[in-house]
Amino acid sequence: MSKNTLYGIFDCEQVLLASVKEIRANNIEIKEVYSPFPIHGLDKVLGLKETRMAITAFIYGCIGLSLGALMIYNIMIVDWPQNIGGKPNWTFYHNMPAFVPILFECTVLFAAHLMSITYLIRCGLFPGGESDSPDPRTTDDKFLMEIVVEGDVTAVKEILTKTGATEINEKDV
Amino acid sequence: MTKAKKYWKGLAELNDNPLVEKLKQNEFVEEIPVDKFLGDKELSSTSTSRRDFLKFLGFSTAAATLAACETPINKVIPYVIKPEEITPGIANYYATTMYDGHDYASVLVKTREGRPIKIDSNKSATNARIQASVLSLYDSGRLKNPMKVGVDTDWNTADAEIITKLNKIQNNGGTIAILSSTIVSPSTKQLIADFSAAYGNVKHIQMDAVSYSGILDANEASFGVRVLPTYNFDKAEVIVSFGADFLGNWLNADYAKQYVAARNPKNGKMAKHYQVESTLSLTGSNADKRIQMKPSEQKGLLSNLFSALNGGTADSRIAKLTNDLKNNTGKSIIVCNSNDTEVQTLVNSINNKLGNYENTISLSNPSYLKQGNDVDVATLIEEMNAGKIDALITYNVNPSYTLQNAEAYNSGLAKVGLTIATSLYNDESAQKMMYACPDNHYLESWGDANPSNGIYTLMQPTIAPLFKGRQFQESIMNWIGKSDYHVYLQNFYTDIDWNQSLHDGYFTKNQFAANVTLFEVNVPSFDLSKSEGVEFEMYEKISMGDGTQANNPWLQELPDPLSRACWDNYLTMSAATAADLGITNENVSNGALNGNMVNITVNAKTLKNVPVMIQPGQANDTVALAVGYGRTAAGKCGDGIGFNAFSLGNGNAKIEVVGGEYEFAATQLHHTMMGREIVKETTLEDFIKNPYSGNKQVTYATHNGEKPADQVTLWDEHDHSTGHFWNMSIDLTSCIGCSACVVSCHAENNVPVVGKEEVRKSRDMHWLRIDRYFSSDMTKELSKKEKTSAFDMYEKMEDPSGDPEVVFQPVMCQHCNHAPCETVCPVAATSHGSEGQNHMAYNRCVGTRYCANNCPYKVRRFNWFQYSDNDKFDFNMNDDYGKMVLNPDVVVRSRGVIEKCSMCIQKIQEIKLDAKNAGKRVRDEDAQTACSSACPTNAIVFGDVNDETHEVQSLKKEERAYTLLEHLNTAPSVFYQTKIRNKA
Amino acid sequence: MQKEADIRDPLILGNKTYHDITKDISRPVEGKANKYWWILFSLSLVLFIWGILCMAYTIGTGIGAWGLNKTVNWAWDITNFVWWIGIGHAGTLISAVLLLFRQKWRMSINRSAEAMTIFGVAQAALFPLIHMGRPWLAYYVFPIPNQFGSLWVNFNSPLLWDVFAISTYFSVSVVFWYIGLIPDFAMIRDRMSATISPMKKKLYSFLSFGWSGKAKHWQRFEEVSLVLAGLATPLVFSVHSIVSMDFATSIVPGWHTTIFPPYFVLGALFSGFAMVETLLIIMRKVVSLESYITIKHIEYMNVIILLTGSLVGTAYITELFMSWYSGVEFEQYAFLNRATGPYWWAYAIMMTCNVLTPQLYWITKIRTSFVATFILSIFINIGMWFERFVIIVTSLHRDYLPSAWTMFSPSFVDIGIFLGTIGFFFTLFLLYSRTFPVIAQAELKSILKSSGSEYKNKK
Amino acid sequence: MIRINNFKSCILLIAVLFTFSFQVFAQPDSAQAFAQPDGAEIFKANCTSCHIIGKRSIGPDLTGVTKKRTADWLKKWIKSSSDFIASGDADAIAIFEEYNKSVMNSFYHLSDEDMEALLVYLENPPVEEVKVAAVTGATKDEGMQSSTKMMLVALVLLTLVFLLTSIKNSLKESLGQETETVSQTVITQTKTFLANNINKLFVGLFVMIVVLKFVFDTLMGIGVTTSYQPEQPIAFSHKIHAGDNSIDCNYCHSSARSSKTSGIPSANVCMNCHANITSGTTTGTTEIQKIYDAIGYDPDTRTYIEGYVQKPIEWIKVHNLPDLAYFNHSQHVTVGGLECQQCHGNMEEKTVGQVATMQELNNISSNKKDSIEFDHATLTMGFCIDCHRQSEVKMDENDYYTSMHQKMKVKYAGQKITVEKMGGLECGKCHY
Repeated sequence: MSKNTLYGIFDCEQVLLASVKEIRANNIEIKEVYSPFPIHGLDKVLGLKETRMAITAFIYGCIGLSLGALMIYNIMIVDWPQNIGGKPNWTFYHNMPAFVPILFECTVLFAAHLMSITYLIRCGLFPGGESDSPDPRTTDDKFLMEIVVEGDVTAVKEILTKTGATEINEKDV
Repeated sequence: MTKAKKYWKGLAELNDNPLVEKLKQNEFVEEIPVDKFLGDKELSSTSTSRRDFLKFLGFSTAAATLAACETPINKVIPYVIKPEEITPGIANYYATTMYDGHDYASVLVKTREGRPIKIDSNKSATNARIQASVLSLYDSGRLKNPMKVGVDTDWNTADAEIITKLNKIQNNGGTIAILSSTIVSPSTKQLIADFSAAYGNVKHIQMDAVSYSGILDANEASFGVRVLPTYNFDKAEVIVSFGADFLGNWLNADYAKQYVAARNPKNGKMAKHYQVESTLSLTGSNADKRIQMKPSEQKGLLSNLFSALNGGTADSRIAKLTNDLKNNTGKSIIVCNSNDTEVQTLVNSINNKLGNYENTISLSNPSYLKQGNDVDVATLIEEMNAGKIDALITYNVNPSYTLQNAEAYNSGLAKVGLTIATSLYNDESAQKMMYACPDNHYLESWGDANPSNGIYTLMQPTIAPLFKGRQFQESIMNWIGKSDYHVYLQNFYTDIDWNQSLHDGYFTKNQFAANVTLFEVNVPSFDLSKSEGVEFEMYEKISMGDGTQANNPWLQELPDPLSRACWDNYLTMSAATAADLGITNENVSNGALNGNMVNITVNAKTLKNVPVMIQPGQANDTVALAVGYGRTAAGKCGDGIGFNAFSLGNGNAKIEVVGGEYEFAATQLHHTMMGREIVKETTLEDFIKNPYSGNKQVTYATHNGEKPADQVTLWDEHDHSTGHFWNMSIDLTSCIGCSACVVSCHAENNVPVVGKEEVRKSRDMHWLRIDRYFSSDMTKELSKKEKTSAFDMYEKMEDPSGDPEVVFQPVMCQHCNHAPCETVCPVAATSHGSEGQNHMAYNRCVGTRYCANNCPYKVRRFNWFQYSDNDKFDFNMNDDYGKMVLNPDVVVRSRGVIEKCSMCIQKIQEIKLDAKNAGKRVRDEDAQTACSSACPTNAIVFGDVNDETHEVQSLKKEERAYTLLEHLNTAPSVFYQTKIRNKA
Repeated sequence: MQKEADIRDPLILGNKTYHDITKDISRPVEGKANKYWWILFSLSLVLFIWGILCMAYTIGTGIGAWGLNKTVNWAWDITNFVWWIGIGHAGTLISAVLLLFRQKWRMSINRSAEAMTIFGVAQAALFPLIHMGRPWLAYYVFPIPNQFGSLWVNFNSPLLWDVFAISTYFSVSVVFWYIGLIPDFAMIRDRMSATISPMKKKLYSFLSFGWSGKAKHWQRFEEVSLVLAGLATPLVFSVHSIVSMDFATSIVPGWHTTIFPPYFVLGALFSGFAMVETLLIIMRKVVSLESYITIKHIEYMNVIILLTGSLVGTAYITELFMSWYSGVEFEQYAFLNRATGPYWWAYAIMMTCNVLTPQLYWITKIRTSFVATFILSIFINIGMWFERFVIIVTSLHRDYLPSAWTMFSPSFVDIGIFLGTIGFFFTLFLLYSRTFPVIAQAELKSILKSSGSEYKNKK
Repeated sequence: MIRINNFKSCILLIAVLFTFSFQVFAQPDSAQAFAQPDGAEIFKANCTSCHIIGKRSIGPDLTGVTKKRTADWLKKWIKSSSDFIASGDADAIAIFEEYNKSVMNSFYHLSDEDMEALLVYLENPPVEEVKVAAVTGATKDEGMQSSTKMMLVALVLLTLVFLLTSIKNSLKESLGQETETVSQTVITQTKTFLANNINKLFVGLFVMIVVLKFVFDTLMGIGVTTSYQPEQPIAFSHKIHAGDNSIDCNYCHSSARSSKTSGIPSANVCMNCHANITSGTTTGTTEIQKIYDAIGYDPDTRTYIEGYVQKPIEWIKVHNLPDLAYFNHSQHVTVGGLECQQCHGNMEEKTVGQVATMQELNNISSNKKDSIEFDHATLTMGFCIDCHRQSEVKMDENDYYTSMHQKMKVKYAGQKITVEKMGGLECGKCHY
């Protein structure tokens, strides 16, 4: 039984949103939506899960903080304590105030970089990667909805046209 | 000193060939190919790696960073036959005598691998010039070869010719004259006698560049003996000096120790010191009361003083002075710098009137340091011009430069058949003579000296002659067919334990002393009058003296203690006079000092374009110019610096302003304390009333009451109670600003010389500087009283007073226990030692200079350029001879790193090691830094405060003790003792 | 869809559609450079090369080539450093803080502002390096294990804090910038035809990391931008605070001041915005973006400048007051000397440029004029440079012991290096303006319908 | 192989963040009681180079010498034979003549106690000369270099690849498919491998790590000169001198006890023995001749050549201490009481002078005894630091410490007082 992929192309994000609602109301599964810019509320209507980027950032931050603290503790207190300007070098606690700036920087450093790397990996973005957008105009001014239909496509096409797709392409797999 | 110290007698190791050979072959490489940088060109083994001046930090580091992989080839060349007494890496000490015709001292010479590297005092104090004389030994500008009319020759030819000529003269019954500096060596006098015996008609004339003929003649007139008395300033309670700079250069004898002994506030009394002078001298700057006058007034005032003492009325200026003298008969000293016999006779009479003779001044045991005779010199010059002299031999003198009437001398020289100069340098005089015979430096020579009655000191070589030199004594012995002065000398003193005396460097021996009484002399009297217009007088700088060592970069860069300028001499002039003449001094955009120029005419001689330095304390309508400059044949770094004041001579001056800007190189550009408590000061009375006077502690209000700064801190202290804790006390009352410590530090720590241009940019490298502050007419109290605004107050405070009080303050790294510099170094290149020093690891330093910014004392020095082996800095570190003076135990710093006073950590480490090796505790007297050991007045005391027995420990508890900028609570290991003046 | 109060003026003029935006943004990348560009470029290139020669000379002979001395050990080097760092602040501030505050007008300027940040910080980072006596040992400032036992760095030193702060700030800014660039690179990639310009196509597809604009990606994209903004904001403040601690933690009178961190941060924003204006006013002409960088944007920035400028002025006054109030004679003299000492002229310039000129922005006419803004922004840049000069040099040249007092005057090398960095900065910026999407077009499109003039007029 | 290769680097990299310096806190071993002068020791240190008990060598056989001469006579002679001869003692002169005027060198440094001890030792000498047991372990080559190992592994893998592909081909042939050459296979395989992004990522990471490790190692390698042994102008063998003839190190490197440098012996020290020993065991006369060339000595007539222009022997320095560091032998040898081997390894077992490897030093028994373990390459700063951190200061034997540092005992009660605790890790102690 043949599988077809429908590409509904829209000119306006509002129309797209409405259409998405409509289609999902008809329990037609939308495979993907391509847009030139983030559309607010789209993830809701598409029923995408909340992303957990922020949480990872937090974790990375904690790692950065503790590694930083560990490094400084080891260097200044354990490995080679020195009398520097009469400042205390007996315990980490005594000398802590001087370390705050670097601890903070370590936190940010780790959080920011590791999170960005996670983001790239999760989105499968890497230098020289190939775009799998079915239509290059989606980075310009077109909004594209990708629907995989098993069997008869006409019904779906209808809905698409009804909800204001300016253009509908079809491709069998 | 240390256990390693052995006083060696004799030249054994030096005479026996290999060392000398190798000295010649190995040490003086012409140029330094890079691959040889790490090549140890030393004669002796690995020990010399550090001392090796062919290497320096920079390269090692570079090599480490770049080359990484393969090890550079590095030769070790042991002796073929190692001299018994030399252990590579261990210093030997020899006692000897320093005398160059101007300065005299009994010294201890530190040598490493047979190379003198440092002069320390032995029984007598050393001044800056004596400290620096070790570098003059390695002066590549010295006369290296016998010369005949400017052409190199060798000794045999020269001797042969000279002897034949001398014989011819003798046969024709001609006259031979020997013109020498004061001869303090009895054996040399004997030799000269032998010489005249051999050649018959020989006359020996002694001259001093800076003449003391006047006082000698006066003493002859008054006492029948032509000698200098010895002064005992320590016995005096009133000291009056009419222009005599006895703490600086006067008589070149060290009176500083006595002076300070007489002025120790702890005893509750200080000798009252009056200075009556026109040019601000080192002595004047230490005086309790300084009275300004014109040179021409001097004799008038003296005469007035004499009459006042005999019941006359004293001039208002010296009224108080006269009183004090009357009340202290037998306990006072009057000295005078005048070279006029009559004036000195007058001084004698005053001293006699006050009954000072044999109390504070002793003629029964006279000093022989100065014996020059102006009359003789004058007659000699006449005779020379009259063609009556057939041969002239000079020794240790440079008449063509130092004589006021040098022209006459030179013209006379042309009429003398045979002229021989025995001299260290091919100097102004030697160049004009037929034969120039290289003399030996005192560190290469045998000799003896009889500085004062009954005291004898010996001179022994500490290194084989570097050049084809031959000491004067050898030469004249040679010319009368004898030889080996060494033996001659030993035979000269048959009645002493030669080895012991040589080891000690001195011995005493009874000597006939005239038991003198004042003859009846008619006391000359002068009336109080001063000449109109500007008067000129010449003076000696403590750095340059009479200019003998003009080619010594250390001395050239040693700032004058009063003007703080170096590499120059200049007309000093009071602000008022300058204003009258429309002369200004101003700071250019980078702070450097510029001054206008004038033409000055004295005694019909003119110097053109002489710069004027406005000098507070200079009497109005007087100008002064230092001697020892304006050399034309001193060597590469002495030539063409400054102007020759000898050629002018004292007298009335005609000054014509030519304008134009002259660029000075001054190390201190701001002269007042701006009302800050930097040098704490009080008067004797107050001090006796309250020992803490003038030393009020800074306190901070804390939640539990007022607390002294050093107790208000965020953290617990680091524990310095175990082991050593090195501290240093500097007594500002006994520091006279003589700068011996500065040069000593230079020598000990391989401090680079940077030259005039860099000093001008405020980039001098001295680890130890002596700050000098003048008092200002504006004070905080005054401004409060007069309700002047802060703006005006500070503006006025910037100008020093016309008649200032002067303070000196040696400042080196304070070795703070809460060091601001340490905290800020990103790479921890400077951190604190458990023994209290602030360590500086040059090889870790990346040169951010943050520490230098954050140092409140500004004692950190940055290597702006590569100062060694750099033709742009063509001083001793760029000279294969000059490098031999470097201290092997101290790294030569590369460019781009910070350096600073290390509290002579290399010395501390050494004495500790010696103590460990000996299994004994460190002895106080061993604990010395370069500066403390060089200090003639013992103002700098160094030691371990954890050692209950040590002096410094009690000094720290003194009421006078304070730390610099204590409100910062940097907790320095260096502390100062309040300055106290006797204002009574 | 987002709504916006109608009284707000449009941020995008000239009835643009999405496609117009695309065209406009990619025009500079596709088209040829006009002659203004070439003139400016060759000019800054010359400066850049001159600067490089001067640096080479310094490293060759030693820091002595500069005008420094035993008392004033920092002068132009650190002045320039702080100045550039300050300039480098507006970028992140605009993109981060304004993002957090949902300021839409940031969208058409943040890309360039961030570019400026990165290039500015690059200049700044040069100075700590070359001001070292032995730059070839610069790696000593990083805690790298070594054969020295191991020998470590000193975490008490503000300079080391700088090392960490600046490297973090620089790298994070780059990441932040790039994350935002990816979709725009993708846009350019998709416009490039593989036949006409295959190289460019390759390049941009490489740069765009294979972005395709999926819904999920956009979702993550927004979250990441938000979190990065959240991280960058405190970072911005921390960085300049730490820079200010180089001075504040020292004991030099005139440096040792607790007010420094906020004061420096404000100063940084102040100068940063001024520099942004200088650049954008040039750029909107050079690459004709008049309809995106409107007078409105300029005015908004002017308002911020007016605010920060006044705050900076307040800081100056506070400083003076505190020095008097402290009762410490050294402090008092330090500030008295600033205003009336040998460097009074520097202080005067600083005061006029930083305190007086911004006040002119109270006047609407000036606030809304490109020419006036351009001139004033230059003034402010000069003023801020002198602020740093005053703080560093006048404090150092007369500190505790009068015996060490002296003065500083720059050598030609000092000047050369400074000009060099300016050249370097503009070279980079001009190259950027020809090869990067100079406006965050994706974001811009998202507000077209709410703030585009056409749609505004519709209502 | 990748694992082996990365393991160390990972450790090192992680060390940056995680290191706690793993110090060995061994029990402080009891310090040896302060030794009475030991005759045997003195004899070994000073005499063995010329005297062998039981037979005549350079110097006479000393068995029963104490019977022949009075103690006093002997002392005089030992102190300075030359002076003694000069003093005109008949016997002395006789011996001098007998040993064709070769002077026995003087031993001023021997105290009277030492002499007594020495004579006591000579009274009843051991039956035959006991050789000092050479310290065992140390220098056994630890197998192949890791690089060679890796190369081997690589080789094996390559052959494997080759084999497998050929097998594959033969199979394909049998199946009648078209075959491909090895290279083709490899290329296609890699292509397919790299097609996968994840693989790309890992390859990238791997390359990165390798590069990092390389950089890291080079950095750590800076200034490391382990087992540097240049060729010397004279093929001098420490084994023969210090080992077989058990001459004390300090006999030639005499200033090690007193000075900052151990000192390279000057030619006249060599001549003390080689005036008589004119041919060596391995090299015959050739090498020894070089000494004579330097100092100007005629082995046949056994006389020094008059007016000979002496030229020094230019040795190649092996232990290069950078100019910026101060090291003092006497501090370590005399005060610290270290044995030469603890830093220089068992030179008496080696011929050419060389920098000992870290492993060797860690096996030196006395290092084990003092519980010193190095983990930085020999002669790097870390090497010094390792020792300063671990080695204990012998406080009680030296009045300097007892008087200056008694407070330390209280401060660090119960702990072992290491050099570090006395400030041995402070920059200024070695760098000035």
